Amino acid sequence: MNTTWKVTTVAQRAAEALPAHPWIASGYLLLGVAGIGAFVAGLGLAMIYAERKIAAHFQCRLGPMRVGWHGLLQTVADMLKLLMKEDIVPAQGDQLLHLFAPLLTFLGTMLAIMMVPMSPILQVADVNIGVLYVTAVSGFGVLGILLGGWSSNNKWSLLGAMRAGAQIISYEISATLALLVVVMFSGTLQLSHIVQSQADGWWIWRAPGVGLVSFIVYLIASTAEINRTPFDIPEGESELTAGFHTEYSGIRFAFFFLAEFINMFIVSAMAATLFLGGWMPFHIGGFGTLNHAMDLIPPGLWFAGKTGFLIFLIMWFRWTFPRLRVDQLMRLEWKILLPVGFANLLVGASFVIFNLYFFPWH
Amino acid sequence: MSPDDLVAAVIAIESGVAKKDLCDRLAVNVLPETLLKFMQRLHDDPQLAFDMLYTHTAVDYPVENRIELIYQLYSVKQRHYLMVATSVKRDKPEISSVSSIWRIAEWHEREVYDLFGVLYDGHPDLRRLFLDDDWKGFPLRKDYKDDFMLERPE
Amino acid sequence: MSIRVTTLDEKIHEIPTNESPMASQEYFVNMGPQHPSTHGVLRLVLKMDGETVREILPVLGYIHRGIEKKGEHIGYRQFVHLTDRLDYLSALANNWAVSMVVEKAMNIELNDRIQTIRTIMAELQRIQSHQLWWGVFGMDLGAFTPFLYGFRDREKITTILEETIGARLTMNYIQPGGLMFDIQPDFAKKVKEFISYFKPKLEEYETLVSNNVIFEQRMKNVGILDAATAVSIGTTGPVLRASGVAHDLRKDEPYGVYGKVQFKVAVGSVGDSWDRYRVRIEEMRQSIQIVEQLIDNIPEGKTLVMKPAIKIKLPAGNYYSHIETARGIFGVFVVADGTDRPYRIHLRTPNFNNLWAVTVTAPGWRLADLVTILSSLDIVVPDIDR
Amino acid sequence: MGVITEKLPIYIEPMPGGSMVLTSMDFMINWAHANSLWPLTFGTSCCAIEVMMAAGASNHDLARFGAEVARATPRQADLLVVAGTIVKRMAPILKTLYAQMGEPRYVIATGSCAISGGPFVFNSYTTIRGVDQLIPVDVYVPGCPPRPEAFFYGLLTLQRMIKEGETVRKPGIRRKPVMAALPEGITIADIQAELAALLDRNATVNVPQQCKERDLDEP
Repeated sequence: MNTTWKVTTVAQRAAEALPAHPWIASGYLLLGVAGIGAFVAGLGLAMIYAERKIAAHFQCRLGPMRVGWHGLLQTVADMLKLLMKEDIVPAQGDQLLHLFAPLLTFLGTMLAIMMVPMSPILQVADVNIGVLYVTAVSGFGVLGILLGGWSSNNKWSLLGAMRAGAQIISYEISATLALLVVVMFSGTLQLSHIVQSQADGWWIWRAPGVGLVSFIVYLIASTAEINRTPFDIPEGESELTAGFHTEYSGIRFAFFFLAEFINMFIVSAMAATLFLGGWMPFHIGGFGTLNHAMDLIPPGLWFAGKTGFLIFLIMWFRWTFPRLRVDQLMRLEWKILLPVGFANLLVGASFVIFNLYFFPWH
Repeated sequence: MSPDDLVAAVIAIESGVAKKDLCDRLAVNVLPETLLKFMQRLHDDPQLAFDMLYTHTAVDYPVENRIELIYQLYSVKQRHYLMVATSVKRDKPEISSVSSIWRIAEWHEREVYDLFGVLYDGHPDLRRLFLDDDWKGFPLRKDYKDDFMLERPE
Repeated sequence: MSIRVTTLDEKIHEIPTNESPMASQEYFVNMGPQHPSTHGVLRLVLKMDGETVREILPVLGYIHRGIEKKGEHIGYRQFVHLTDRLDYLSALANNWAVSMVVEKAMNIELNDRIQTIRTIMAELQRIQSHQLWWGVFGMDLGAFTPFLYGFRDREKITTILEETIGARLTMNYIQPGGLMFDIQPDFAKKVKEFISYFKPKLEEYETLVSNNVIFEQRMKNVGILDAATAVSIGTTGPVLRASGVAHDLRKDEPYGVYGKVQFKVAVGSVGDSWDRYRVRIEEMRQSIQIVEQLIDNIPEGKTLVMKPAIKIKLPAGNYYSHIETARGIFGVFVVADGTDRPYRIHLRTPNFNNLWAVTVTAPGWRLADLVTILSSLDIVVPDIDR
Repeated sequence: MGVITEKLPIYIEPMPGGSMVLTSMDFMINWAHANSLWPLTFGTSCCAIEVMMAAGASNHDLARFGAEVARATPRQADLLVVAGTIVKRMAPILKTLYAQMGEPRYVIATGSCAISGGPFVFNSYTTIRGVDQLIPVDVYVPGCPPRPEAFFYGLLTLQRMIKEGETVRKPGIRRKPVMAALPEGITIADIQAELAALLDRNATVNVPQQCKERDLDEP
């Protein structure tokens, strides 16, 4: 049988240590909070740098070169400058909402990143309604965008915010449908259990056809959910000057900017966890030798590789596709993705009932 | 249609239409009052079929106290070109607008009003095209004086 | 004579609003002088109902430098250098138009070498201009990469032209009576190298944009300009030809050596943004063919047939000549009074007429389509304001 | 961060080693400002093609200096590149754009139209002769249009000025444009006098000699 992985999250360690010595428990909690903060900051800087360099090499140019070796410190300079920038709140705008809108978007991101199972030990918390929790919490993002767009007292940002509202809410449906398929196969909502359920093989190929279709539907829907091209109509650069964050400058624009990149990480992490087996190495059923060979690569690396590839894929979208129009975007969701999602769910359900998938494990 | 019988046909349309000399292409002079009817005929007559107005501009002659209006027409069907010129008095420059015949005339006429001050009767939306609405004077007139403009020291 | 002069504010309030209680409230938006997709300082006052554009009111004058007023105070040779600043993407064609007017007026006979070099230069500039349009068109529709691919190839032509002419953008190369300099000895070799480099790249353009489903959806029958309106609006160049009217000065009034060269005029059928896109891509191919036919046998001869006198005096009279630039017909109308300065010089610029096609085609479409239509008309704003 | 950069220096200065803290803070802030100048997409005429587009494209990559993120809204831009002619009707709009930009904002005037009105100085009833009549300009990049490399030199000069110029103690006070870096003993008046003399001598052209060179017929 394959090696079984023992999952211990930071929250569990804190809970175990609580009765005996509360200081260690609060130390663990502090570690969890600080860890997320550092991880988000470091990841944001790395991803913005990666985006600029990948974009440059896609477009036959060099990208940032002068700031540090090959522009490594470029994003540090950008973030520091954004901190220093004067923070402008429009006079006629709704000051209070304008101040807190980016925090709402960032709140949604921070809450969601706690659940991501990066490796058996590297997971901050693990609740038994994992998938439901992540999709629910990612709803805060659209709230922040709507408030930000409306409170900036600027027609362009209002247009951008309305577009964002319509787009994100409608694409959440087909994203959730795609996730439901995997939840049916793995039987649980808990993220770490979903990963362990893929010990015999990743759901993308283990559920023949159904897994792949729901992976593609999820990828499209999640690209729309995080406002990335070809669905970046809320901040359509060439139409709405800068979409919903037209009136934001300085640190609060940095929140929107960072939230977009961390959302990209969360979305590709979820796709990797549910469809590509998260930190689970590549196994094929009882094929012992291959499984053990694959186990040599530590699980954390597996997760990083899968998520990295998906992030690269989403960035690749940005530099090849143009922007869809609002009505084309809605038509794609309601008339194409939704029916495909429901049909996929039905087919998936029948596979589960009649155990028609590889290495049925119930 | 060869140039000679084109000019003959054009002159035959209206009384008071004369061939304009000193031009490198076909040109005719027209009286301002008969301009609209003349242009309508040029546009509708299948033989002439001047369906495109290349451009409409004006030339200011302060000495002769007149502003000459130039219409350069072209027929996409017949592939021939004609320039129509007419003159209006400098102090009361009013003429009927041809924007009912060619849509583009509406904006060319707005430009000529903006820079020369020629008023167009029947123009749907006569206002300044390039300069601010409260701009004093018409810049392309020869006697336009402006404290902002630097003259090149001769 | 009922003549009423209105102002911008009166005109904005005159625009009819939808009064029925069921309709959503319409509002005005300034797609202002500083906007990423107005290619310069064009201000469009839009009356919007939610996302759809009901009415467009272009407001101009934000780059009106009064070039025609300045033309009355400088000589003919000096005016050539001013036309570079009009439509800076077809500077050579503009120079050629002014030189052609002066040469016709003083009936100067040019030898074949000058005509051939002028034609090659004008066609290279047409390819260069279409490359920039293709890049910016992709950027306006949301894909940033075409802009950089277009500019990467455009730089190749810019370096070839720069070696001969010395300037990258404002050429001032074609002067009345010939050319400023003779072409470099390895000019023909370099142009041939560029052509062999650019042909596969044109296929790359096709795969990146033309065969991309989203581009097709964004362009197919968006902003339809039928033939009759196109002619009555006076549009020329690719915009008119996309509507099905095959009016191309290089065929109707051949100048330079266009008479002796075989090339097809690309004509569209429906007149939507997709046709305008296809016509320009086809024109790039035709321009390559023209340059290929001419580049090998450039006749020998002098490149300047009259003395480089500054004081060119035109005999009194009205002169008009025009030329086919990348955006349409650029005409120069000169009223000369015998001195060395024109009494009046008027420029018939293609972009001025092409702009108004937006007010006819865009109402009723969405904001994203307005950007597509505006970009498919390929407008250069300083050319409108002069 | 506004509180820190404005209120704090007065308290830190008297502390032992306080000025060392301030100077290192200066270094960090200026380094960040200099290396991430986000330009505003604002081009009016021909300079826009050369300075904004060609410089940002693949051959002359503006991204190498960290200035590649061209923001369309003045709120997020901190470098206003005036590329092209500014006419009377555009002047109030340029001032509003400058006012809308966040505080550490810099202006590069590229092209002779923005510096002094360029070819439209005489006989033009609308062209503003020089943008510094409207907004304070940091670096002038001459040329019509300036080559992308010339614009890079202007950008690098601005970066050097930021790194050497601004201090937290006196916010908003910046080095004057490059003129201030003249070697001792030479003043602008000398340069202008020498220029006038040179122009005077080379202002005539000998037409017969030109014709002989190009073997044309005598005038």
